[in-house]
Amino acid sequence: MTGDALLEIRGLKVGFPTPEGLVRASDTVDLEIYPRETLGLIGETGSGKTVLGMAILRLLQPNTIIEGEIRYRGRDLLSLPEAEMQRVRGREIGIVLQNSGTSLNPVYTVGTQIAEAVILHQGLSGPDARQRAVELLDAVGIPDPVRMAGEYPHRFSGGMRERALIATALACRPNLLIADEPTKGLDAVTKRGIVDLFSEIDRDHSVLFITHDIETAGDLATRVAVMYAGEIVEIGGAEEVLGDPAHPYTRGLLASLPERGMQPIPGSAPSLITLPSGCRFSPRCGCAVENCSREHPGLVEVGSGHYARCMLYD
Amino acid sequence: MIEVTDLETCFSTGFIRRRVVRAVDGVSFRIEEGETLGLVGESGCGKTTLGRSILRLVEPDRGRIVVDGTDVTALSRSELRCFRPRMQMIFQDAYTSLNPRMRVRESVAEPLKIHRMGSRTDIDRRVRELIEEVGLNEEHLNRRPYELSGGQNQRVVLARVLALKPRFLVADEPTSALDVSVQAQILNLIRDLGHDYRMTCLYISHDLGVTRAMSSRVAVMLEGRIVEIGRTADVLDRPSHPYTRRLVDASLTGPCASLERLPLPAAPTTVEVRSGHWVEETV
Amino acid sequence: MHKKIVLAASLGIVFAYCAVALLAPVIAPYDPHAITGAPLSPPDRDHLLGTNDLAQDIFSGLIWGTRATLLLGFVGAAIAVTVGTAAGIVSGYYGGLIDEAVMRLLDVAMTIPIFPLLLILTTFFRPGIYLIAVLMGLLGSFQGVRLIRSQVLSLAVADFVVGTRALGAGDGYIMARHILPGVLPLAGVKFVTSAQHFMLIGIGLGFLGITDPSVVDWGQMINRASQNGAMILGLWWWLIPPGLAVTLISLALAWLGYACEDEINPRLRVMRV
Amino acid sequence: MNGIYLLKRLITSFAAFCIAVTIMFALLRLMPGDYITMYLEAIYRYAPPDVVEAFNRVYGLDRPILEQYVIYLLDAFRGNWGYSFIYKVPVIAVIGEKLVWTLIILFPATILATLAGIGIGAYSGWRRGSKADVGLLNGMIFIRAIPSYWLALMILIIFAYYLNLFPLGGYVDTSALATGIDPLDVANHAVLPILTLFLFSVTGTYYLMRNTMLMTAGEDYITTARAKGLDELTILRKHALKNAMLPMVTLITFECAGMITGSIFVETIFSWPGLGMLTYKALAARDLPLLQGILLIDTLFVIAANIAADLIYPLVDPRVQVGDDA
Repeated sequence: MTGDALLEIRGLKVGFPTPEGLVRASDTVDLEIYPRETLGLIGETGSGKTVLGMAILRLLQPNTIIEGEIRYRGRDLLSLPEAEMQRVRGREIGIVLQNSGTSLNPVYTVGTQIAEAVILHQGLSGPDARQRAVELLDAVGIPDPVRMAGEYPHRFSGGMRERALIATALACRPNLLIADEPTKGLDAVTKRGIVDLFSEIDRDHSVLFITHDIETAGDLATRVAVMYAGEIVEIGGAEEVLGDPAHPYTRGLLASLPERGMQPIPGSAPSLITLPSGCRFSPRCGCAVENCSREHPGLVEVGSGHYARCMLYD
Repeated sequence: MIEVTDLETCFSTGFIRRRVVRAVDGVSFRIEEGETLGLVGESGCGKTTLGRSILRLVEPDRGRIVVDGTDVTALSRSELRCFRPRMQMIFQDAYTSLNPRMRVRESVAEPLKIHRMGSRTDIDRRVRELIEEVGLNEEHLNRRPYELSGGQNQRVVLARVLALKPRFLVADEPTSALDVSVQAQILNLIRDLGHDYRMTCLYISHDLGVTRAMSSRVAVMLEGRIVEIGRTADVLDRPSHPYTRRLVDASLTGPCASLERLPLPAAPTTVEVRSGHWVEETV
Repeated sequence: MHKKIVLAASLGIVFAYCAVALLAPVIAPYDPHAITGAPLSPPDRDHLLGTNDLAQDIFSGLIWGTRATLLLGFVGAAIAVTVGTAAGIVSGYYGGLIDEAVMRLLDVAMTIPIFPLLLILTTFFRPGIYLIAVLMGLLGSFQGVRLIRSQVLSLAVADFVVGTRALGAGDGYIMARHILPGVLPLAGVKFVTSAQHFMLIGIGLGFLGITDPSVVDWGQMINRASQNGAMILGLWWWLIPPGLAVTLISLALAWLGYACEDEINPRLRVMRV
Repeated sequence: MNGIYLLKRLITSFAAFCIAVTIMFALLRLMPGDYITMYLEAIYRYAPPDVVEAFNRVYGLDRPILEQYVIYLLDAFRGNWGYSFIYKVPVIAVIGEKLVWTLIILFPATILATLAGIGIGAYSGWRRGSKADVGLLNGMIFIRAIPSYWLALMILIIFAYYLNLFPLGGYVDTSALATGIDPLDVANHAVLPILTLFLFSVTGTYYLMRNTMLMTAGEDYITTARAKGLDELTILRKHALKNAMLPMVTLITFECAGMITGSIFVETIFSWPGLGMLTYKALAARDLPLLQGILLIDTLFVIAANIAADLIYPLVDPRVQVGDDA
């Protein structure tokens, strides 16, 4: 299947230099996103999932160290000149950032902010772009879109802001939409609305849906990747990974849900500066054997298109 | 154990043109000894204000609160300070619940020092006991909040609160900022310690899964009012109020019927649909 | 690395000034008011920086002037910061009517231009140096109240403060143990920047002729030199040294203030990669 | 627009003005010796007792103090600010004349300093950590630390004395006695005072602009703008600058008040015949009515600046409606 991937990430390493040492936020990540699929990227705080999404569009701080390849339709995004990268952002790949509360500029109306991207990439005139903004707001389920397009972000509720951001990201009909925790911090009813929106919006593009919420990923994703301490530890079809998880971490994650018995994983996630040797999950793993803390496991195929990074399957 | 009658808390904004927001609007309920009542509702429905009003961290405007036989609303400021050890609260964000400049040791010892509970060596011994009770060890005593993870900080908060052996605990979404794998640790810890310390608990959450796991009874809050209250299984499996139904639907997977804003009656009446399961009538 | 050198240098300068102020009687070769030789003589071995039109030794004046400068700066800043911090904490912590009253008072106070008012008050009272310092401190405390109050406002509603109140702690305890330590770094920065500011103002007053006749101050020296043709006559030793002395201490305090601000607000930090 | 807020602002301003007047009234009353005696001595060099008494009667100085206070206050509002000891004309007339001269240097200096401070500060903050930023920052801290009177002296020495590019002071050449005032000549004299005031003011604007820019550059909406594919210059111009302008409005009003302080030193050193020079002269002669007038006019200046800021603020930030308490 390699040839037809829309986005192909190979050996991606992302590091932030800090006074305490190099934070390895993402370590040798391989990932493909295929046309018209929704890939759910599950991970907990500090697992490197947000960094991965930001790295694709090169939105990280300038002093970040990035290695590897990110191929979008055959072109390596990491080696594109900045001017060409600007044509990819928003037009080819759209992103919904975390923290919807602060991701809209408070001094411009929401309509203006959506129209901005349309004017830039599709060359529409001002009034046409505003018309398009209203249509987009309508499409993402904002009531009274004509009036709301003329309102400033502080008049929008949390859920409405999230919708407006999704509209901004979709404005130029990108081929890939990266959504970074669009349901974070929302209460159940609002969250439900956003999840429903994602399952309704037109299906011509691929979605990379980054979340810490296993149930949401299960609702939306066709395939699921699980990240732990900067690595992908399990990847495969959503039903396989969440229905019959292979990696002990994925299993632990599912078992710790209140609905599934609330069995916690002992310990806490390792620091990304001083990672444990061998398997990064081994210090918390119930199935760990002696070898786990010595050898670093690779991804092993455990089913059709279903891989896990665990010694159990060697 | 806890009896809240007709509680009302308003906020006013603006100095000259006052606008009054009634965050808690005539709430009454009881919590029996050793029981945990779950409180669910959307953000902004007034559940945090309700929790804080019961402890008089926000002054209620009207109503009566009886905790463990004492009318909290009638206490003077100094009486209230002496009574405070009996009722405690933990917050959503453990990191901001601890003074960033204080070491864990100081934070945990602080309640004991405020209430002069024992000599210096007694306090020191008690701090070490507490820190182990919440699953940390002496090494952590010299750390500061930013050197600990979210889960570890929430454990410190628990130790600090338990130092006073409270009879009543308000837990305001203590795990909503945590990852699921850590959330399960903290929830189990709260449940176990609540049992060990024989605490009565008001557990505030917007996550129905967590509420189901933590509480025996549940109250549903909407726009400052409790619209449904009863045993957890009754309320969440057979919701009677349309708003509760909407909450339950939203937390299920699969399609859900989205409801428009509910018209609320001006003078609500409450009916008992099953034994101990009360619902506010809708128009 | 560069930052540490600058920090060390500024601290060094401040300490050196303090030392000179303390040891003035030992270091200064002459009484700064005494007639010590020929007027307007250029620097030589007897008069390191020459003499002025009254034949006073300029080097000695410079040494003694350190005292007035530091006193004006540090006493003024101590008063301004103490008043500002206390009022800011009370106003921000209690909120409500107290806060409203303090804020309205500040609105009014900050509408009256401080420097002209200071000029009038000091002219009127024929001031001693302590009175000038106190007046500057009081009039300069308004901004501090605002600054500290806004920080206290966010601290007062922080979970750890509410939590401590829930433990049964009194207001006094919370303000002393949780609020004050939280605003101290900010108050420290304010102290350094205020000290700098007040030194400049104090010497400025001397320059305008408002001065305590019993002390030597650099402002008076600059004024005397510039009004009596030091520039036209090219008498650099008369005009330049006092100005350089103010500029140096001012610069040291400015750097110190900047370094402290940088420390407490990392978002302002300049990355040196 | 919220009328109540503006009303509040007006009340505050009114109170400030009254307090300024009250302070002066109290000082004049506390002053050792008799006001009229001193006044007459200042003007006529002697004060016959019967004339003093007559004056006291005419000016109501024999009436109860409260009544005097009310009269004094009313006079202050009517613009009757008394007579200057040294000029022997109404204070308001002296101030009116000198104000024009101060504005000639203050106005261009403020505009230039604001524009330059915003521009350089924005650039510096946006390119945080670059060589240009570090250089600019250090330079600005340096200039800011130099006392304004010293800066003025140095500029005078370098540009006027050694380089001989500009006149040493004053506002017109001596030839003006014969040929009348030539605007070009005045402009030539104004260059150095304007330059000094500019340097005095630009650092504050720069410093605040850089700080707000640093804050703004880290905001999520800037990343959103980048994610839309906007180029850096557009992001800086459209998204960052407008947001960073918000605190500027407040600063500029403060700056206006500060500039008057600065002008006292600058005008004294450059012998520029404006309000600052007037202040210096009034101080030297202990001309209290004149000093009072200067305090009042400065207060009015600040009041005007505050009201202007209140009106501008909502135009810059849609979240602020006039009436939100900051």
